[in-house]
Amino acid sequence: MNLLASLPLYPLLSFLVLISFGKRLSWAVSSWLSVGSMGLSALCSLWLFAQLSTGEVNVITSHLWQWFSIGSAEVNVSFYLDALSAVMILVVTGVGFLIHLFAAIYMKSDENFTRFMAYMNLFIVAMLVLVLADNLVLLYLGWEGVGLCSFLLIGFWYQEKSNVLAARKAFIVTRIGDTAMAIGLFLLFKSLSSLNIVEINQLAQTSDAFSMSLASNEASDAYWAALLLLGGAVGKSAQLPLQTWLPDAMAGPTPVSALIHAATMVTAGVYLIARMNGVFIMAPEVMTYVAWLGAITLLLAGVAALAQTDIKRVLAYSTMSQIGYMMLALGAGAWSAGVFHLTTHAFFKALLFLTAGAVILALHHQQSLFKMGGLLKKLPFESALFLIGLACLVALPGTSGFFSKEAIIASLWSSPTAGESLWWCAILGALLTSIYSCRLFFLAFLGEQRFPKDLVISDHLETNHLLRGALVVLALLSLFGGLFSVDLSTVLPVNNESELSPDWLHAVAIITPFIGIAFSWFYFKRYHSKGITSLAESQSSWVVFCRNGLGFDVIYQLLLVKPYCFIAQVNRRDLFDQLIMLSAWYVGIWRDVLSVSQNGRLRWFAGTFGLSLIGLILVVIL
Amino acid sequence: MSLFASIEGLFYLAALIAIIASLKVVTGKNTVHALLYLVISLLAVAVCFYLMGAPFAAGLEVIVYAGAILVLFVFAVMMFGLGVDETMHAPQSRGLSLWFGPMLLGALLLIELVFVIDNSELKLQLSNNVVDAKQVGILLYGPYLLAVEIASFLLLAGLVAGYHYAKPEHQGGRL
Amino acid sequence: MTDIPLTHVLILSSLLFTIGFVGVVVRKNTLFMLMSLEVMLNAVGVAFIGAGSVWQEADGQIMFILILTLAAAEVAVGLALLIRMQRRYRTLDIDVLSKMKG
Amino acid sequence: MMLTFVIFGLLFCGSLAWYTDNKSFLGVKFQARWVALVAVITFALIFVFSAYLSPLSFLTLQMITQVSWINSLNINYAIALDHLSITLIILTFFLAVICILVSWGEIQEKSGFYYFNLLATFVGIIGVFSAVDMFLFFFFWEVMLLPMTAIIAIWGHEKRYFAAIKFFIFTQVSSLLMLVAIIAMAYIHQQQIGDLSFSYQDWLSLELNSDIAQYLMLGFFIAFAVKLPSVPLHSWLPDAHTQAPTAGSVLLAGVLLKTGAYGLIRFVLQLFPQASENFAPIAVTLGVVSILYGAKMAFAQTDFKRLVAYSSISHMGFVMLALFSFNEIAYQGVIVTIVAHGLSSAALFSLAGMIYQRIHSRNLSDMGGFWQSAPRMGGFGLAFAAAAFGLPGLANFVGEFLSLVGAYQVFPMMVILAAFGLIGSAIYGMVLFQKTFQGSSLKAVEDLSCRELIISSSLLMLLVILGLYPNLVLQYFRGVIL
Amino acid sequence: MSASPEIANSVILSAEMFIVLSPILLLSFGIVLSLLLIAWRRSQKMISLFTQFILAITLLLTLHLLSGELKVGSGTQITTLLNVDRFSYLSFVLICFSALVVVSLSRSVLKSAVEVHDEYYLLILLVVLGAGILVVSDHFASLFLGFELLSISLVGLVGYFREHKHAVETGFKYLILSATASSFMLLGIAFIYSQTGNLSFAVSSNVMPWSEQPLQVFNSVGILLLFSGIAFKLSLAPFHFWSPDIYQGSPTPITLLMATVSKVAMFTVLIKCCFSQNYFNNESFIEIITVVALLSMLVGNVLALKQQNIKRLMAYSSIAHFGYLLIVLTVSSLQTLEFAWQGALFYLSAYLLANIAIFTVLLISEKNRSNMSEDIHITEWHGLFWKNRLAAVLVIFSILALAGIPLTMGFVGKFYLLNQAVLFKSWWLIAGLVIGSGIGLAYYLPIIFTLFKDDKTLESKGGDGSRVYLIAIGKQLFMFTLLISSLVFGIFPDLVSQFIYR
Repeated sequence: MNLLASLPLYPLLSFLVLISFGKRLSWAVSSWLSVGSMGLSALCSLWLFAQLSTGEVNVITSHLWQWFSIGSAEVNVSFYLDALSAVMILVVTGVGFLIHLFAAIYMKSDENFTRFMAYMNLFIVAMLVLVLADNLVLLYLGWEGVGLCSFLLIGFWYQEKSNVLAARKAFIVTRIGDTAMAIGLFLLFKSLSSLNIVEINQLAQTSDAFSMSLASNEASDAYWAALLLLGGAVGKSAQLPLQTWLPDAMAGPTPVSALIHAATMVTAGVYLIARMNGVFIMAPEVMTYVAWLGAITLLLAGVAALAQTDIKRVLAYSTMSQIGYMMLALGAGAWSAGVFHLTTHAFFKALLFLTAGAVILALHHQQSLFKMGGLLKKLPFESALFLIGLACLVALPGTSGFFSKEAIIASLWSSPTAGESLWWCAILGALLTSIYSCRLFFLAFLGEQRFPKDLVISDHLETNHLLRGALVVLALLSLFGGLFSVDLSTVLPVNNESELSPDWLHAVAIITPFIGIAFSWFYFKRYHSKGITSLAESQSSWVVFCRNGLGFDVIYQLLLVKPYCFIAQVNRRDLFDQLIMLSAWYVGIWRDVLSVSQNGRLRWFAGTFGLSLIGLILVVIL
Repeated sequence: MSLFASIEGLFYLAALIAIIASLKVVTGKNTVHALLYLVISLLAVAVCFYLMGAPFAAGLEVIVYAGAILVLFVFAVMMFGLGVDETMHAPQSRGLSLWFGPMLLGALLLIELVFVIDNSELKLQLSNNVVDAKQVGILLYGPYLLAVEIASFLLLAGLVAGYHYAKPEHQGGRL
Repeated sequence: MTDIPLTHVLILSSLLFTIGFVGVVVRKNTLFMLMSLEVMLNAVGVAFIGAGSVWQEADGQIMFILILTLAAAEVAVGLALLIRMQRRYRTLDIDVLSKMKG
Repeated sequence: MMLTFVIFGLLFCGSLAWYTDNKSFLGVKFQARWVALVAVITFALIFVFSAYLSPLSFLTLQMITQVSWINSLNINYAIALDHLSITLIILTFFLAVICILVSWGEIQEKSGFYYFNLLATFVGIIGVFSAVDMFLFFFFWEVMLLPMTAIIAIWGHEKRYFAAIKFFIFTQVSSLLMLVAIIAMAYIHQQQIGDLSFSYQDWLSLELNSDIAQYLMLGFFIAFAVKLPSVPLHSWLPDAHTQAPTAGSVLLAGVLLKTGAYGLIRFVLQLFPQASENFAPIAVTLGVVSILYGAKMAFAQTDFKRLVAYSSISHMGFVMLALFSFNEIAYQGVIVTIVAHGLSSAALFSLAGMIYQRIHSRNLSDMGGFWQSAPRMGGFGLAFAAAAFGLPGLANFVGEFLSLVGAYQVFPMMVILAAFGLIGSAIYGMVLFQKTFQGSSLKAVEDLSCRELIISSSLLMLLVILGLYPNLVLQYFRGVIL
Repeated sequence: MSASPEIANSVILSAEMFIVLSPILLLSFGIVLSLLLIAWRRSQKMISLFTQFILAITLLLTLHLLSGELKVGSGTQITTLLNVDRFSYLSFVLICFSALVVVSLSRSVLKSAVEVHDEYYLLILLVVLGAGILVVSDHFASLFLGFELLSISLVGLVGYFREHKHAVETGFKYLILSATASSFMLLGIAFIYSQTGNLSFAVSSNVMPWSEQPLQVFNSVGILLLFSGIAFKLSLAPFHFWSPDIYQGSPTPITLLMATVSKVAMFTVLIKCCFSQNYFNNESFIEIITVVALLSMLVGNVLALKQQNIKRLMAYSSIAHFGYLLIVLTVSSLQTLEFAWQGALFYLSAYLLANIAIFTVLLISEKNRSNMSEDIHITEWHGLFWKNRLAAVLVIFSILALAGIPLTMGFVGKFYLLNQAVLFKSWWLIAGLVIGSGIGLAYYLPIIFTLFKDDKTLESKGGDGSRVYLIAIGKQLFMFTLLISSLVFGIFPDLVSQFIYR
């Protein structure tokens, strides 16, 4: 049992203990268990990462047991660690640990605290399995596992109907993507007769039966496989058209939003595509789709974020758009840039969410931006942290976000699968990002406070140093995480860095955020002069439209959900059953008819005797 | 020779009589009249038998049927005191509607039977030499001996059953 | 040499038979039903005698005799039942006897 | 020999349970449930060990006992075993224990007769799984039906008579068709070989001309498709499941449906390979339709047990789909699906039973928020629902995955359609779980008792073990080519 | 055949004919004796005992003959009228057995009425005699005589309790209808005779009557008329209308008698007639058989649905069952005759046992009722299972046998029939059988369920429900034997079929 295999073990153990003892554990015990186990696995992953980065080994594997075998191909429960997954486990365990730490205090008062921590641990287990899986089936296991955990955690406060519905929505929407992915697996197995990730990536390059389409007009297996995998990725990481679940998912507790819906799970899609780069490279048109998908999501989410009133929803939409960036990068073939942005994004988005959580807690579960304001004086520490986070988000030079986003944008212009138009999209996205970030900050922290004066602000950060520590670490990571970027060239194909891209591009890219900031600065200045009243939620139809996620929900409601429910309701009493019962009814009718003939009249009987004889004689004659 | 003198003529005549008489039996209102018509039809059938060369059967027809069985009927009629006024009391099925269905039924049955008999081209003629009582007797007390015995049991059964139904209430004492 | 074809005999018998049958079906009076039964049996007798004389066999006549016995037995039982019915229902209407149905 | 002993021993113990219920001999007060439990466990152990220790290799059918029964028609009492039947019999025994445990408190009146019927049903099922003389097979096939119907009709819920009659008529009519096919096969054997024979092994050597084979195959297929059940012949199942007592539903879903699958594997596919090849497209379509239709209907239900019933229709659709794609992978998938569905549906039905005992209703609208008062039950409920919608790591996933992968090699489009069933199953699974355990808690129910805990945890344990290490079963089915 | 001298100077009955015929002779002798007995002293007990004695002796004698010389194959011809072979005596055994049961069961019924019942026993004996003559008859004359003997004495029996409210109605219906039927049958015989010139079943080799087309039609109509008479007795649809009324109206033992004795006898003679006249070569006859069989299966089963009166229900179900049985008439070749016989006899015995069992329980529950006069309904058996295990189990078994479920003889019987049908490729009949038994379950099962219903409702209604059944030990023993035998024969049908062959 080597170190790698033991990585998911600690959270698993703590999960089992927590779930089986439940409420009987005291807060201290359970929090120590969960957080401790997280810490342990974080240390393990650090150690493993160190082993890799020294460079004498670039792959660590551990084979546990054979799960089952599909024909000749074995499907094993075995883990595979290379640079890419190493980065991921670092993010997962590291950020996970911090968020656990935060959650242990944040959720302290909740009556189902142990259950919460158990779910968090379970999630980490599933996420690690997802990341470390050496074959797609095991990856699928992790994939579904994280889905289940996110379902459980979104619906953690299951007493409210809305949370329950949000949880259901999240699960089912992602499930749609998962199904596509499952079909992709079938296709991959059929054409490559293997499900091992490494083998697939090699075979995809070599076997031309896979990449070449049989007939010229129809698409190749690679095309379909990549497309289906993309479907899975889209579902998980909330890209168009399956993005609608993410904003609702904010119904869960804030640490959950931080861990699952910002840092780790939603980026699983990105990870998947990066993992299966072998397949995607074989299908350049799909790469283009990926890029465009990312771009569109990026813009739409940005627009939607502009109109949100709930602080967490703003962050949710910004997550979407950031993941859009990553997709854009992957589509453009800038694999390492995408992954890099993934890591940095994990840091600062976690920071943002946690700080937001702290703020919300401080205001006694007040999430509406328009009920905040002027928190700069009340909660200076949170404001500072939030500012750092936002700075990374808008990629101010020097922050980690800057490096990663620059890398992406730079790679777009001359990429064969992307191009100028996408580059402009990215720039526009950056602009949007800076605008909504500023809007968020101004509304929440500047201006007069718009919540009752007598509200006592319970500041946990002041009191609790652990909490503070966690946030500070995150802040530092997000500030300087950009400096050390990991060399992923061993696992990910490097695209020849384009020197032919004109250098004014960089200038533009760097300028853009400042333009946004400046614009919004003046914009909100106007508000200040006008005063509070006009700061109420604007009800103009456009804003409302954007606030409701650009109407995707409505469309799906109309096109999918309503019809399905309708059909279900219409055929409630099972058509086939009805038919069979109809025949029974028919027999019953006959019974009545015949029993009328049994009228007990002698003469009638004699008559029928003759009658039937006539009939039978006819049978004979004819 | 005129038609009537010939055997066939007589046969058809007798047949006609028999048919008409039985029609009257079926449609008759008055029981006694109906019985008399029945006698007539039986006699006519007896004539047919004779002409078909079965004198013994003809005799039996007259004696047993017209004689014995019909007398039973008459007794019954007497017993019920169904006199001439029976026309009023006895349940009749009046009206075309009640007759129509059965008539149609009968007509259909008849048509089918006649059709079958006609189309089957039985090229068989009755032969005129007589099968007399002697042959009948030999056969009856030869191979058909057991039949006679069984017939006696049949009569016994009829007797017992008839007795059981007709005997007055609570005959034969208690257990 | 007579030339009465068997066909005619059979037709005669079936005519008589049908008449009797119609009688059974149509008459409400039980007594008439019994009479119609007699007519039917008689008709069958005609058929047998005819067939017998075609084949020059006594079997036909013997069958007729047996039918005669049957008729006798039947009438005996029938009339006895008639008496019972008269005692019980004070009528000969057969349609009274339709209590059992369903 | 031992199998015969097990069969008749079980029957004997059944009547013993009936006779000795609530009587006390020499101070010991007998209770039918104890007698039944002990009997089942003992015979299960006997069977398992004798199968385990026997020198025979069960890769192919191994004749266990063969005694001449009806000489005039050359019918024998012939039972044989191979891995398939052994697996299914072991499953039967396990679920038998579960059944007895779930009806422990539920069945109060006429318990003696009840346990007699229960054991008689097991006898019939075991017979079905092991008989190789077709007359004997049919015999058991019908005998299995009688006590099952009795269980539904006597201890069932409000509309039990209707359900029982429906169940019986469906099975009876279809199995009569099968009987006709069986007889026809026997006479074909007489024409070809010269003597009348009802023995399965003899039939394997027959060569049939195609269209006759087609009809005969249909005769068998319908009977098994009704039992499986496959749309459109499924409609007995929801009623029977809903109206039956808990143990009845567990038995129906857990084992009785498997007899249909078993029949398809053993008889339809083996006796008429060519005919079923030709028939495959239709059968596969039926399978896919059942998957989707079952999922859809399950979503529409408001009755807990009815929902689960439709879900099992959907699951059996996977079996049909996989079987008729003639593919080793799919076949392994079928095996796992059979076992897994046996466990998971049994689990869900016993859960339904537990809830019914607490709130005396099967209606989902009367439930909700049970998690608050009964977290353990909620946990198990979640796990079982997850098993139903095929969460990886639980046995059902392995089955469905293998079936679909295997079938995809042959019928890609069909499988893609069938994959939508995964979404459907997620939907009804969510509805089932959330309507029962989440939302505002209407009434407080007490948490699982110790017995119920044993039932649920043993089922869950098996599901997880099979989900993570399916080779436990699969190792016996390597290289089986259909 | 003409009255030739060689008959005159040859002995009509030889010794071994006497031996072979002895059971029937004994029976008729017994009838005469019982007449004498009545003349000497009228006593209920004595006459009933004597009747049982006679029947038992006859039964034993028949069994002895069966175990002895009677082999499968063409039996011994006795004059031209009778022909005794193994199968006919096998069905005679069934007849005697059921008659014995009927006589021993009717005690309880007769007790209630106040008169001495000599006629009753006499008539029963006559019925059995008629049945015996039917099963051994080889000639249309004897067929007709047996038929009439059977019907006339049954007419006497069906309305036996004259005070009973349905007596006259039942008697009249049966009399008129059976007379009509027999006259139709006679017309048919006359047609056949007029055209073949031969009255005995054994078909005369010289004339194959249905050789040329037009004659075939004529002949087939004759056969049809003949068949209609027999079909009436067997209450096959569409000649079935009388049966429920008569079943309902007549005293229960007599209903049993009609359900068993007369039907078994009629069916046996039907088979004999058809087989020895090779009607199965006559496709229009096969057509008729198929039509009638299908009609009976469907009509009988459909009419029995929702039927509450047990007797009527049995009548309807018997319609269906004889519809099933007609399958054996569709034999394809002379070789398969014996198999057909076997199937028919097995099915008949299964049917017989089931009926006897059900009617026994029916009689018991009738006896335990307050008022005899009412017709007995299924609701009377409410929760019987929890009151009287034995009776209930017996009923369940018989009903399952009727429904043709394994473990019972009925299943094996149905199995034989299906064998035949498959062998002769009569797919229509198979379809009818399948559908029919499907419908049949819809009224058989509710009866069984009624037995299991716990009679809370009845108890609340008071009285009836909580009634305990008191059954004489003898009856219990009898019922137990029935149960065991039906079970054993159901599981080991060879015991029966080996006895049928030898």
